[in-house]
Amino acid sequence: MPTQNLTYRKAIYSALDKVLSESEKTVFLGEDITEYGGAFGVSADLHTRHPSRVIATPISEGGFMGVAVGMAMTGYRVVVEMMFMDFMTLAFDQIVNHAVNVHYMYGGQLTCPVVIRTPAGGYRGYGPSHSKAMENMLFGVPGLKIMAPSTVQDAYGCLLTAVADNNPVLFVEHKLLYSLEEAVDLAEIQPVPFGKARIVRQGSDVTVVSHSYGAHLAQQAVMELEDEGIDAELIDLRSLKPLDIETIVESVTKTGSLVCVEEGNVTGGIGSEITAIVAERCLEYLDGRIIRVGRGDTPIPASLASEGLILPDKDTIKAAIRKALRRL
Amino acid sequence: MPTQNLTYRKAIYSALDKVLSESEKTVFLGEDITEYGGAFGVSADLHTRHPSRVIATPISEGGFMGVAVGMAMTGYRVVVEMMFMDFMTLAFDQIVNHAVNVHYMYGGQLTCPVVIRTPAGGYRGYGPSHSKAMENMLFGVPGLKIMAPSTVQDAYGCLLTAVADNNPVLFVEHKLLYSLEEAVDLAEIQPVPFGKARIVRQGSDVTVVSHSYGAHLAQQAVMELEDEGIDAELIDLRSLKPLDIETIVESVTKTGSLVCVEEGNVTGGIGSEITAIVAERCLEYLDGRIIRVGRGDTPIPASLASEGLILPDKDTIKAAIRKALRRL
Amino acid sequence: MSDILTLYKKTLKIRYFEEKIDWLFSRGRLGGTTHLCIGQEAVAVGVDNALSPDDYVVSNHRGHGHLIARGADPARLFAELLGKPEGYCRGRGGTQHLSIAHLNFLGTNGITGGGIPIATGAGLSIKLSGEERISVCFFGDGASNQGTFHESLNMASAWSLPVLYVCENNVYAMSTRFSKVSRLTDVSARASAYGMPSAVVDGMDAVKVSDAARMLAVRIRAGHGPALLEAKTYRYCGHSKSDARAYRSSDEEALWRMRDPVLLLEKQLSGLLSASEIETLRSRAVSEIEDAYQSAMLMREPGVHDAFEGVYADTESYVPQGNL
Amino acid sequence: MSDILTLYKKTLKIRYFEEKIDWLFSRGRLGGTTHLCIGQEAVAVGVDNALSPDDYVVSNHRGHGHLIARGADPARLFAELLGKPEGYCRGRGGTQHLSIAHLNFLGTNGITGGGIPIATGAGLSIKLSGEERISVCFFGDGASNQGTFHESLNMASAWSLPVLYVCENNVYAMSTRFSKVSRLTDVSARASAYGMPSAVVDGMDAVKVSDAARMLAVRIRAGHGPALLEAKTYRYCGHSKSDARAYRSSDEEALWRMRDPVLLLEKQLSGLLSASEIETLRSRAVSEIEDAYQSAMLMREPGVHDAFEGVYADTESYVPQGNL
Ligand SMILES: Cc1ncc(C[n+]2csc(CCOP(=O)(O)OP(=O)(O)O)c2C)c(N)n1
Ligand SMILES: Cc1ncc(C[n+]2csc(CCOP(=O)(O)OP(=O)(O)O)c2C)c(N)n1
Ligand SMILES: [Mg+2]
Ligand SMILES: [Mg+2]
Repeated sequence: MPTQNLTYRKAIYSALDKVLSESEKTVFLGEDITEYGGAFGVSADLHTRHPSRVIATPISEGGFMGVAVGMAMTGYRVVVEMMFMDFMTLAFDQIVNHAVNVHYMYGGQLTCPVVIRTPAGGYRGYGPSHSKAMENMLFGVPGLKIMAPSTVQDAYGCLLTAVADNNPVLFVEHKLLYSLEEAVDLAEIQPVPFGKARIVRQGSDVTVVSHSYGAHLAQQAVMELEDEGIDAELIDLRSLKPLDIETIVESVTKTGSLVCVEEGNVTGGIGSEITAIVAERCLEYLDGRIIRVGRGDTPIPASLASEGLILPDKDTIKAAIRKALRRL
Repeated sequence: MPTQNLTYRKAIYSALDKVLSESEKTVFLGEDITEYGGAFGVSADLHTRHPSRVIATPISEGGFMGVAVGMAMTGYRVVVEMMFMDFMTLAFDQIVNHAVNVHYMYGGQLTCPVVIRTPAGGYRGYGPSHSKAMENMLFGVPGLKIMAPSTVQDAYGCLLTAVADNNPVLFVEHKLLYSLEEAVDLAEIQPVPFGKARIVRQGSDVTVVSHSYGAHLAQQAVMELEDEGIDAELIDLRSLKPLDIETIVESVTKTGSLVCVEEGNVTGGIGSEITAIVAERCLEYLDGRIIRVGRGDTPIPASLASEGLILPDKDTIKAAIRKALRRL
Repeated sequence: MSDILTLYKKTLKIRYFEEKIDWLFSRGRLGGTTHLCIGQEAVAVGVDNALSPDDYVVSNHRGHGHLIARGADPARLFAELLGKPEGYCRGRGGTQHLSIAHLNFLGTNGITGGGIPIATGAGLSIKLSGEERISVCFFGDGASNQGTFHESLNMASAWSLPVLYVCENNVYAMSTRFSKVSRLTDVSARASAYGMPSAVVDGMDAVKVSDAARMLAVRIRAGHGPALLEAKTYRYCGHSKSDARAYRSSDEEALWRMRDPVLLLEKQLSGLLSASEIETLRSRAVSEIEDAYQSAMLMREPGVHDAFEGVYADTESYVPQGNL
Repeated sequence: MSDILTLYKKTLKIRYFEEKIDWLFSRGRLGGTTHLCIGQEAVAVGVDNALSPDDYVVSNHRGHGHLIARGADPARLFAELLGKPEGYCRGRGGTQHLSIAHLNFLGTNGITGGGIPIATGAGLSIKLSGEERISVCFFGDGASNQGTFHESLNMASAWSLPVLYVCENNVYAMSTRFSKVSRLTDVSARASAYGMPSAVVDGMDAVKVSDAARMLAVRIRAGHGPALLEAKTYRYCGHSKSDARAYRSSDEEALWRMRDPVLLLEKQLSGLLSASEIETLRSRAVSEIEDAYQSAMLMREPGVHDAFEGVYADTESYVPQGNL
């Protein structure tokens, strides 16, 4: 395959097509993923290409998550699509009390290779039950891995890794990323290992850490701050769990200040964990400040105008970076 | 009522009895809370004292949480007992997408006064689905309040506050606290306000922050460290959300180091948030270190011996305090 | 007969409201998404006709019809959908999270099946308070596959709660034909698992829906416990704003459109109203909706306060953390 | 007849295993909790008798009988319950999270209703692979009120999966009489909501259970989709280690004990075995269990590795964070 312009949506489709083609023991479950092609158009014609293994479920998130766990315990590799991340709450028992425990609690006898793909995030006026970035809620759960790629290339490379893994993986997509386009050569893309962040921009003044759509906002902010003479290092985590602690610590050791950017809410966020790790490990190198940026601690309103005030944007990130550098 | 020896269990019972007696518009729902008296004996004879308003539900956590939301939206104040905190995952949709949003998303037209009481925690050999302290999973959720009292007095005072509040409140009890006894005079106990921590011990060397059963472990550790000449300040949060940031920040500003103790797992824990806040607000006062203590990042094994290794204890806390003070 | 006229007027109001929404979306003038109930109006107005103002109503994502039948002001609905502070929920709820407290309307609901236990809880409130009213719950065929459906109907029947469950079986949940995800084709068959009475009604015929709902509501009000009404109906448009309807045929669509609820009511009114009277009613409804929209457009846009205020009820001291 | 003898031997093994566990708990020698199946052994052994070794079994919190019927080694069960590394799950799962991969036993389950979708998933695996086996799911009357029951049985019937759902209706869920939380008294009545065949069987009679399970299993193996078997049974002991059984009468208990599964099997064997042969079998079973316990006691206690290792499968590089 030569280099082609590909969307994030199509990259995920392509990775799914590849893993479904490579093994008869891989299945894909979710609501409206056959004729409809998936709520965000990701699955497209996969069901005609892999007829018996692309299975449209009833609206029973808790139930089909459990079905996925049962299949994974009996030899299948399962990809589940949760139509909106918010709906995952209906499946939290099967995730938190079952899937993530399988390998450990059964003493290594069984594994649970399930990938939960789900579109997260807002900026679209969908309101409180359809807009949350909730990876923070599952961030602490032992036994789970989490990926949240921000580029087309990483979407493909991360999904290959996630499906190949023998553990439950939460795979966070973002509604606004689906139409993102990049020129890529799929044949050349390597699986992205867990726990390896990507340094988007090297810099020496301040470390900015983000993931998913937030990485794009952060990138805009960082680019614009070049004009103010701020030389930021931008890290796109890609893999949230395991977290690439080394890369973060190394960067903060160099820059002396940290801005964490995420779309989920600030309190109890991924940024809290990163801040805590940095505070524990490189307190002595901090000459600037640590600032977390994220959603204001409110539900997400349907009103696009109000939502825009509550979710982070380029400008809030820029302000946070200046604050971290005490340039206010 | 004079001073009497009362257990934590009985304090909660007494608070429930009081609120049920005070208003016909207060109800109590949960599994096996009538004849059985509740899995941990909290409800005892409440159902004979308030026959129609103490209601035993089928095993339908998601459903009866939704019933509670519906009752709360139609004029009742509802206390729900989730038999083990782990089972709350079955009700996460109703909590995260419904209960906590009611007031805000309906523009203030409706309120959702539901208290979710639940026994958390391990040290009992119950295994992975019956032992978790999971308050960290809901800690970031806007619209929710959280209390986790550690004393008999606070159990009573906090529950009165929780039930009086017009918002959903997660009320975390701990299995090991139920039999804790204190001499109290119920008539004298004031409601404990949200967002007000209790300073258990004043000290100048290091700040130790904890809640629920963890506060007892921390207290033991702190007392024993007196002999080593360590003068620790111990803060028992009681209210996790809102968090008493002022008390914490003030203490760390004084002591210059921080140890966060919780039973939930370290990654993505309450301690991460506290650490982050401290790192953001009082970096310049930190001369010691910040250390988080909590559950190892594994599921909780049934084996009592293994569980003991994974959950924090007095000694891990002592070690953490020494480490925070660089006395290793 | 005046009853039929009322049904007809409400049906028109819903139809034109939805058509306006459709138009606004097609012009990119609305954010978020929307689920139109065109084709299903008879269920909303028919059930409402069996209710008293005191009754609670819980709805789902496809709730504009339920709201308007209940008496919602289209101007404030438009305001809500436009995200304006003068909307019923200050623009925060939008189409899928829209309650109107003074009409006892406990919300549309963005979570499929999410409203079913809530309506059940309202039923328990009524029962404990010894009130006369009932609680009504609208949901779709797809929602009947959620665990909440089972848990709720079981509790309601075990506790004999005054709840009328109304399933609008419009054949599909998004693209999923009910018969593909259920062995039986009638949702009402599920009621028997709870020893609950049920009825199936032609959901295109407002009068029949009204009669069936009233029959069950009377039973419920008399203290005989919950009931399930299944209305066989059809949504004309796609599931939400983006749906090519590849999963169904235009023949099927045409067949249902022949039994259009508006046309059916007009037929039922034909002896009573002349064609020109009908025409007047129609154009009056159109302009009522248009006026409502125009007045909503004039309402103010949200400010910072509208976004951040009131996460918690009655708790002055709370200051939201975050960006601000 | 040899069949009955097998049933009998297994029943004894379960009975004495459970009695030993009861004794250990009463002496404070076991941590955690336990849910004894004394009184319900006939369901475990009867269903097992209809299965082939390839079939998958998913169980619930009251699973010792299911495990032993399936062929679990009592020594390794004791080890597991004692939290020892040589237990089936390294002592990590304990009584409520106990799987035995080589017996296709996919776990007891601490979450009421948690195993039902898992068994359904195993059924989907079988169907996709075109295998001959079936998936069997044990759960209680209480679990049938969980949403997972509804969602799972619906999927299984819509997809025609090879799953045998076995409800052990022992009248109570903890203290809650089924009739208090359900309008109908038979769980099997719920199968009709999914167009699923069902049967009710005397759950105290292992032979009858075996026959009923076999009948349904044959149907399932022939590709006719899932079925529900409801076994009416009774647990003699309290729900778990601490239960005063205030919610039921000793008369009721006595009535059920008169139909004890062990006694019933002995009656059925009376033409074949003498009283002393029965006695020998009994004492042999007792000592087998006692030996198993003693050998489990000799096994080593867990070390740090047993606690921390293997949170993730096949991921050498992972180091758990936390206390260590
Ligand atoms: C828990 C949950 N799962 C999935 C969705 C996405 N979704 C919204 S409406 C819908 C179909 C609902 O079908 P039905 O209940 O029949 O109502 P209809 O749309 O046909 O009126 C789906 C799948 C959702 N909103 N919530
Ligand atoms: C989700 C969940 N809710 C509640 C419990 C507590 N609990 C354990 S067993 C049980 C009763 C189960 O009843 P049933 O399914 O009839 O099985 P039985 O105990 O009668 O065998 C309850 C309530 C649990 N383990 N999981
Ligand atoms: Mg539908
Ligand atoms: Mg039972």
